[in-house]
Amino acid sequence: MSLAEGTRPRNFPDRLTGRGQRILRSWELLLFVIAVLIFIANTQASPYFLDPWNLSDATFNFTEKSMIAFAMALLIISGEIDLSVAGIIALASTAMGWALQFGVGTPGLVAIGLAVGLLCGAFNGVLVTRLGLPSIVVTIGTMSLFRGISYIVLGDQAFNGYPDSFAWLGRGYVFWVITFELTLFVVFALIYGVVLHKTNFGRHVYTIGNNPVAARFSGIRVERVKMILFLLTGLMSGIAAICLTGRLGSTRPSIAYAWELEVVTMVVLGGVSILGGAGSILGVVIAALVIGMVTFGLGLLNVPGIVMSIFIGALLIGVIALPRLVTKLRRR
Amino acid sequence: MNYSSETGRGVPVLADPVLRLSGITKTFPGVRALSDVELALYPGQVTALVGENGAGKSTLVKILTGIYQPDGGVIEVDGQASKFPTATAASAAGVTAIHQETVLFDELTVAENIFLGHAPRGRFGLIDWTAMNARAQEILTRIGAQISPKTPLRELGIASKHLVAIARALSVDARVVIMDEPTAALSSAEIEELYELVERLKGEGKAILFISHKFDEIFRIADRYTVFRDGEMVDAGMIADVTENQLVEKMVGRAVDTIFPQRNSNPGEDVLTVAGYSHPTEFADIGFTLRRGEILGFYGLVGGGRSEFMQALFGVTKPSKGACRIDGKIAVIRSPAEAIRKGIVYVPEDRGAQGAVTAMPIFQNVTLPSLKATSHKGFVRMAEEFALARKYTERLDLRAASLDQNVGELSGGNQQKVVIAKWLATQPKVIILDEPTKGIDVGSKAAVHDFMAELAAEGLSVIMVSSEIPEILGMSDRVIVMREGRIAAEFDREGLTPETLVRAAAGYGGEAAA
Amino acid sequence: MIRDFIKSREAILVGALIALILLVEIRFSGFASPGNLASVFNDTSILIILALGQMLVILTRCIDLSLASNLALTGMVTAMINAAIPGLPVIALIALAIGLGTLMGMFNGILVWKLDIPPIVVTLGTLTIYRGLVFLISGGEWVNSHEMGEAYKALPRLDFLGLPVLSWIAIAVIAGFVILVNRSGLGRAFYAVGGNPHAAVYTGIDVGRTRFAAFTIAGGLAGLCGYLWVSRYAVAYVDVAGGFELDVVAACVIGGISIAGGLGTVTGAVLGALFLGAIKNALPVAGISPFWQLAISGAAIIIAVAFNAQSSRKQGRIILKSAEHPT
Amino acid sequence: QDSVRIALVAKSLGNGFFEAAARGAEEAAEELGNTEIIYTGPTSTTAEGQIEVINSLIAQRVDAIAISANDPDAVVPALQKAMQRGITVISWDSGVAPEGREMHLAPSSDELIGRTIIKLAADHLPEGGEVAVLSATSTSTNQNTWIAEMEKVMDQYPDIEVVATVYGDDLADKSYREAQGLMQTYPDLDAIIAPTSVGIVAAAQAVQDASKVGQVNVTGLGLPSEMAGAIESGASKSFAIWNPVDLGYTTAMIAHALATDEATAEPGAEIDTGRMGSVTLDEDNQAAMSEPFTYDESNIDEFKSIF
Ligand SMILES: Nc1ncnc2c1ncn2[C@@H]1O[C@H](COP(=O)(O)OP(=O)(O)OP(=O)(O)O)[C@@H](O)[C@H]1O
Ligand SMILES: Nc1ncnc2c1ncn2[C@@H]1O[C@H](COP(=O)(O)OP(=O)(O)OP(=O)(O)O)[C@@H](O)[C@H]1O
Ligand SMILES: [Mg+2]
Ligand SMILES: [Mg+2]
Repeated sequence: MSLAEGTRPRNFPDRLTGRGQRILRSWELLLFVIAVLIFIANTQASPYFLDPWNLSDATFNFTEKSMIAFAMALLIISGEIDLSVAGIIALASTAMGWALQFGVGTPGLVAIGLAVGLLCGAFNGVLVTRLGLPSIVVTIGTMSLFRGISYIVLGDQAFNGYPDSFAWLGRGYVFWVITFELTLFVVFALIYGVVLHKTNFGRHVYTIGNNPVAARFSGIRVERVKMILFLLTGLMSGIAAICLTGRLGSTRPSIAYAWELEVVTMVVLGGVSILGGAGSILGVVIAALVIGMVTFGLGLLNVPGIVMSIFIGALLIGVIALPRLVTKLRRR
Repeated sequence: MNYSSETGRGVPVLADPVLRLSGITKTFPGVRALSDVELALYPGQVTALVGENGAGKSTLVKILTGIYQPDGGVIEVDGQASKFPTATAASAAGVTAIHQETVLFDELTVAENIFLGHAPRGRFGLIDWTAMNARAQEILTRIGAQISPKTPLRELGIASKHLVAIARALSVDARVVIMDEPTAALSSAEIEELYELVERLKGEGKAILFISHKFDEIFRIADRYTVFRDGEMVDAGMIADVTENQLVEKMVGRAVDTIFPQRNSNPGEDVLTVAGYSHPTEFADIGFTLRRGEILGFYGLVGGGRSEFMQALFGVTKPSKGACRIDGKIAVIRSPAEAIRKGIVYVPEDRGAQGAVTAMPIFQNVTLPSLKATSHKGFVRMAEEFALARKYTERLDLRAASLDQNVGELSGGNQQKVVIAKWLATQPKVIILDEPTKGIDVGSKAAVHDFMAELAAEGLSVIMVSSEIPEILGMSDRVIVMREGRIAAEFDREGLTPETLVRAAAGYGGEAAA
Repeated sequence: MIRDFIKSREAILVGALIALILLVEIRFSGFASPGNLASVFNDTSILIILALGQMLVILTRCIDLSLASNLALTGMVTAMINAAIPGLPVIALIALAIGLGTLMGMFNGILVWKLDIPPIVVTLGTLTIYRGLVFLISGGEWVNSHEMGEAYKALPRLDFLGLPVLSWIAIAVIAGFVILVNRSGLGRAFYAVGGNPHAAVYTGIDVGRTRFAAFTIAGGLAGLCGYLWVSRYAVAYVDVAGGFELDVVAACVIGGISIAGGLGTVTGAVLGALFLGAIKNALPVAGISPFWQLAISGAAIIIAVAFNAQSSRKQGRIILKSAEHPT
Repeated sequence: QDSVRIALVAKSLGNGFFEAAARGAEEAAEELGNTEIIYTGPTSTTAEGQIEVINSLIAQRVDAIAISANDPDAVVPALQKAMQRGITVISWDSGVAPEGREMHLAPSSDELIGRTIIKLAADHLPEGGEVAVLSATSTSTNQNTWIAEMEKVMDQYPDIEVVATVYGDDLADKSYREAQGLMQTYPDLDAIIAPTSVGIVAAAQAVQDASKVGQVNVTGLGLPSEMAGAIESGASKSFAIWNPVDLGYTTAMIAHALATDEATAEPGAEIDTGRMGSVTLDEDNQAAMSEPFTYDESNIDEFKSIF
């Protein structure tokens, strides 16, 4: 290194900031503080809030949506989006209900739910990765298409009469007040957290979200990773369809109506950048809890759902606007 | 502080400066890009602005054109303090620029690209398309560009796009014309046209600020110079009073060996053999062999298809025909991942888009293609990543605040080092460097050259794509010249002259050498 | 010129539209009659106006999901004011609707501009907020036909030269857009900002301000549509135009407005809206089960986007000179 | 003693019909004294939304839940949980499967409604003619039952032909378009029967806009406040509805009686319903209120400001 001799190589550390400082500046902390504040406000506002059974019931407000949100978080971090998740639920549920007519049992129904989820995910994935179409538009289309097929099959009818063992998947308790769905929520939170933050695959997801071209030039199979993410999102929608169908005990084409926007809201509130490249599963978990607590807490006060949604809309904008506003004002 | 009296040294001061800057300061979060900078531009004179990468040259251009606002300092136009809150304000004050990045719109026509923001207006203040096309044609003819104003920009090649950018700069009636590395994307013939244009503008009494890393052109067209180092103005004067070496020394703050590293090349066995590589539209019938420890130069005019071929070799695009052998074994490369596995890596030309992931930290950029090595059963191991990143960035003498700093916060030269470190960490057999020193200052450039020599000495085979003749001549063991997607000639280094190269690149009997 | 047009995606859309109309005509004669086509146009007017607003927003690489909620809120406000103060002239109510819609658009725009929040996040938030406000101000109550003034309800239906005023408003908006988009500095700025936001700054275009303008115009148009919708259907309630935001985006996509920004035409947006409108009107007429409608429009979107992507796919640069130019 | 809290759960908030029912329930609460009505419901007509609402009502330990269900089966588990925790659960308007409630109060019997809607159309078509049905959402149970009941009595009207059944999804614009489509497809159409309060208003508007007042008579089930305009213009000659105020009133009365154990829900039981008299449960624990009431020019002004 003959030329570098003139100047001394500068020494620099691995990291400038310690772990403590990184946590202090994190989005997750802000969100966590909000969650705690909402928790306290809820306990003050209603005497019924701090009851294990009530809290357990309240988890249904977010468990199914958040399972999809985990996969959606990865998808959004990679720079894509899937607005068809609620459509997939409708189609998967319809397929299960249809199979039920032929006496298929619980394991078969579950397999069908998962398979339809995967197939729908694959359909989106192929359109996006093979044909290179923008995912937001493709999935606006498949959102109508998937639910539309449900309508064609079901029309004004409903499928019901699911066996108890199947219903348990949506209503059952594993231990005390801990529902099966809540258990799934925790398990998936851990799995997705590890996958995103601790594996090479997760690193690839971040890289693709930040710069897909450089990712490709670095030997990452961008299309394959995105395909996997669409498949995962489809699969999670299938799982959500199984839980929701089990919980409702019936299938109608309008099932899970408008959930796609709620799932995206949850992901974005969790600090995942809608532009891709940034976000964490912890954030999504806290966001799920925040949304669950807000809806349940306001529900206890009999606030109409549409007013709750104002609250959540304002929370979404507020939580994202606040840090930016502060930096802006501080810079003045 | 009076600029002209300080640096006058017997130079006749012709007229008052059109534009004078004093005390200009600009900081970005964590970076002081400019501090207390002085500059004066005189009518009918070309002032060259030189400095290493990240010295703050482009930042100054952006301040002069209203894109950035300075934190402090005064801009005087004709002795009047002025402010440029927007690009429109700057052009209204008669300051126009050809920016370093091409800042054009693919979906709009050439004419509109030239006139966007100041289109001719007709009745009711509505845009007059007829007048716009006519005036665009006029300007294009004036700069000798054979482009129809109605063509959508996306249909043009990179050099023509650059001509459109130049036409745009000339479409406002300016008194100050700034050119930030205007020749970087042009072929030699077009560069000649540009020089003529500069002469004409001088004759019209315009003040010109010319930024370049190429000293031959600075000494050819500039009247004055100003040197920036680390955001400060360190010197200014008349070109006639300095030598190239003096200028370089002022820039870097030390003497720099601009001679290429001395190498004893004794290439070993064949590492890579390419035969009959073809593509439907980009290149045809490319074949050569690369030996161990060899540096193979690829020369050609910009747009000659070298990058396209290299990317096909690296698996980014698919060739329609052709085969390659690595270490004698047939190798099928369908994706970059496969290429990396087989020991071929590619340092792309477009650092920002293809090389670095600017929003991610240095260490993660470096380990990106080597994750298999630093991880355990698919799970990342941060400590090993830091160790690997440290090893290779230290070797390249990277300058950064920390290893978890985002790559986007680094200067161009240091970003290039991160990209090279990333590829070296995979311990490749063949490294393809596509314009490795494009837009890099002399200091970093020499470091990259030394490093290349070192790698070759260690037994790595290097393919170097470059459009700079000195670099090609100084570094290569052998040179392949590509033209219009085909191999036009192959030369040994011995006795190779610039003339031969240029002739081969332009086609025998074609335009004369620059 | 003519040859260019034949190859353009607008021509293909026109072809698809004509094919659709003829197809329905075969099953049900009368669908293609001028009178009926005029009524399809009239029916689609609101979608056209909204799609044009959305087009501007999408051109600047943004998206506005709150248009339908904006429409519902302005519609409800004008209906409630009309019911409360019957004497207020309709023109004042229209001005109010446009003003209110503009304000809501400005709110979206200011968040995008000044705080740099991604537009999809902003409008996902305001989508629920604006809709929630409709509930809050109305308390969930409807405003019914008989509570509205005659003049209020009559305007969009008034016949003028054989077409209802509603259609004429749509035509006026289309004409205005042709001029705005092709002949004004602001109009070209929308393309510049979406085509290359980075370069737009160098051209003296303020990216944030241009986006703000797009949101503002779209909001104003949504406000206008709020009045038109409520007076046309003579009823105002919370769920007015629920889910319509996605129809509007779909119309733009079918019309070839690139979601990546900077690419699209007024003709495209209008044709996209007409195509969706024609499908919606044709299905009940052609006797196709209403349960098929959702799937058909979904499939139409996918086909349209696949098609647009195909036709706008970058032709590779051609470096190789073919055999006729040997060296 | 704590007040009796009765939750009145609507299919969705923001629907005039349910608002009117809530007023009736409030009236009952006032009469009963020491009773609180919680009027609530989801934002859109989905089962998931109603389950969330039911869960929060269970958590508040209300005394009774009276629900008009979006899905007769899906809400059953949640309602069963409510019953397990000692909450009285009844359904009204749109029913819940028997295992999910103690009793159901139908606004009128399905049979009566089915007969009424065709009779409304037939009364103005002495010569016979073509009629079409504009239904609400394709998934709402009661609509389909009524249409089925109507078809059962069609043989009494040999000259009348039902040419089509279309769905307006309870959206004003879609219903409007469907009505338009009907008039185009069947130029000789004489009447549109819309057994939904949203559809009937939209259909009347469509008829008016198509200048077919007098040719096409819009009838079905609607609210006087919403239909006053259509009666005035002549687009609708008459329509029917049970009185939602009375329905809400009766629901609250029954819920109160069951919650305070003044009555039990079992087949044959007779439950006192204040000013409405009493209802008797059939073998499915169902009770029906009266025949729908018909509104026309003669009485619309009297009712349009009430509900
Ligand atoms: N937008 C920005 N944000 C943060 N830092 C910036 C920004 N733009 C430039 N810088 C920093 O300011 C310094 C000066 O950059 P500038 O682009 O002016 O250099 P330059 O002299 O033009 O270099 P080159 O020769 O590579 O073009 C560099 O350290 C660069 O990293
Ligand atoms: N019309 C164009 N539009 C956009 N980019 C272009 C265009 N023409 C060339 N480029 C880009 O310019 C670069 C050079 O093109 P190419 O690879 O064909 O030639 P080359 O011989 O490698 O030239 P270079 O000296 O730039 O490496 C490539 O990265 C290519 O993508
Ligand atoms: Mg620069
Ligand atoms: Mg190249």
